[in-house]
Amino acid sequence: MITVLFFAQLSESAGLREVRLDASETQMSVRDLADKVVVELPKQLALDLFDGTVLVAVNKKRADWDTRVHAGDEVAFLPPVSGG
Amino acid sequence: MITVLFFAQLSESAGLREVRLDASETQMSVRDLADKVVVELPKQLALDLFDGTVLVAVNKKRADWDTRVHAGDEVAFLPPVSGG
Amino acid sequence: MSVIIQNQDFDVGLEYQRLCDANPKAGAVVFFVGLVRDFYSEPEQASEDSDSSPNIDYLELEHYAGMTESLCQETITQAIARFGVADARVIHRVGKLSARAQIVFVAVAGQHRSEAFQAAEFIMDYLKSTATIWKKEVGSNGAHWLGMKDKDAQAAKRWKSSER
Amino acid sequence: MSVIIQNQDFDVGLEYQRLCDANPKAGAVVFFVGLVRDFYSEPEQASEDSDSSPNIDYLELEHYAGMTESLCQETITQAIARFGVADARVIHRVGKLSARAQIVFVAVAGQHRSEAFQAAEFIMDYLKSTATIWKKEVGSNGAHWLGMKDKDAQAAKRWKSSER
Repeated sequence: MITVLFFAQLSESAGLREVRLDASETQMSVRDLADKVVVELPKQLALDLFDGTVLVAVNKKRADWDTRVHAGDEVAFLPPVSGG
Repeated sequence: MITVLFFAQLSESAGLREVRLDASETQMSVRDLADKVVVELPKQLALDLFDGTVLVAVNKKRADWDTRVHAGDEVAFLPPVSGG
Repeated sequence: MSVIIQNQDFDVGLEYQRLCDANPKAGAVVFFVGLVRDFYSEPEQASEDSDSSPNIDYLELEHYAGMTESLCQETITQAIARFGVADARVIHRVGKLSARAQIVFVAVAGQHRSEAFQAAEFIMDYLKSTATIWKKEVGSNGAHWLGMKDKDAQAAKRWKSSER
Repeated sequence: MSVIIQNQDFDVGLEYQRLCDANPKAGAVVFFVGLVRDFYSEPEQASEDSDSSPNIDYLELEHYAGMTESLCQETITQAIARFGVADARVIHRVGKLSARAQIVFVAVAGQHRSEAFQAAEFIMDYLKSTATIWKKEVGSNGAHWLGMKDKDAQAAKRWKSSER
């Protein structure tokens, strides 16, 4: 299983903050994962997720859309931050 | 009368913080005043006062060594500051 | 050196005292507090007419627990090394915060003021541009997630171009 | 906007609270506290060997009453105009201050952090280079009046060259 997390605007578009996915494919990138995830979720999520501003983290570390993900990983999609 | 004030190192060299001078000359500059003042005071004061680092104020406003002073004025000699 | 992400408020006087107590050799302490303003921060939500500008009721902040702490820790470590300061601390609140509430506290203690100022600014700039924290403004003109502002991206970038 | 020159200590938490209360629209507060360090600040008085460096017992600060206040007031007024901040305050202690005592407090409140940081640095740089305040270090290596350091003169000068 892979845990997928959405934050801020993305969690509102997805209608949820977290989803778990089967990770049977061993050659999956973050991008492949995102493609799979959006299918079952509201259309707005795909629009927001692929708008070019979203960063990704794998296991709480900055990664990129080509990073390979594996069973047990936690993958987070991060819209532009606004802390401080 | 003109009131002359010394601060910090200058007051230690002068052995006093304040001296009053007769202001009968009407065409006196701060420099003229300083020349008169040092005569009666310890030699160290002249060395410190004319070492090129001392600024002057007349009536609590920045002035320069050529500023004219008059009866009733308060003239202060200010060594390099070190507040903050 | 510490990073705290919490909903709870913080006491600036107390945090200042703690920092001083922990750094008896420091001659300079700089700190920054960010507060919730009661108006929308982006032009689309704000009104043109400033007299009747819509107010926000509260901010809702969320963050990526675990990742935020380690990003802030990294930032602090970098600031200490780069500016040669003695100590730096961050407290960032999350959750629902009403207008005028304190949001963030950054404090730096060091030998000299210039380095302490720079370290505090560096930490704030990085925190704004990299920490996994998001703000939602909720008020009379609706709810709106804030994205990183251009200004903050620029502020963070300047530390990259100026090698010291 | 206020300038206070006093011997009495100040309470940082209280001063922070006062500044916030007086500026309900401010989103950013920056402040600086300068503290008495327990060693000589100039190389002639300090020892080469840092382990056995001579300590100071106390600082003695004197100032030109009346002139200091108006110079600080001018500086604050300039900072507010130049950086567009809402409020700025200075408290500077004089008299006998022992090691670790608080010397100076500068606080700025404004809309944005960058301007608040700059205004606070500007005020500190001007205060160090122009306010009619003098420090004497008194300790195991004797008593010594400090003159303005080159570094502080440089720090003050940079505000002149960078027109904004």
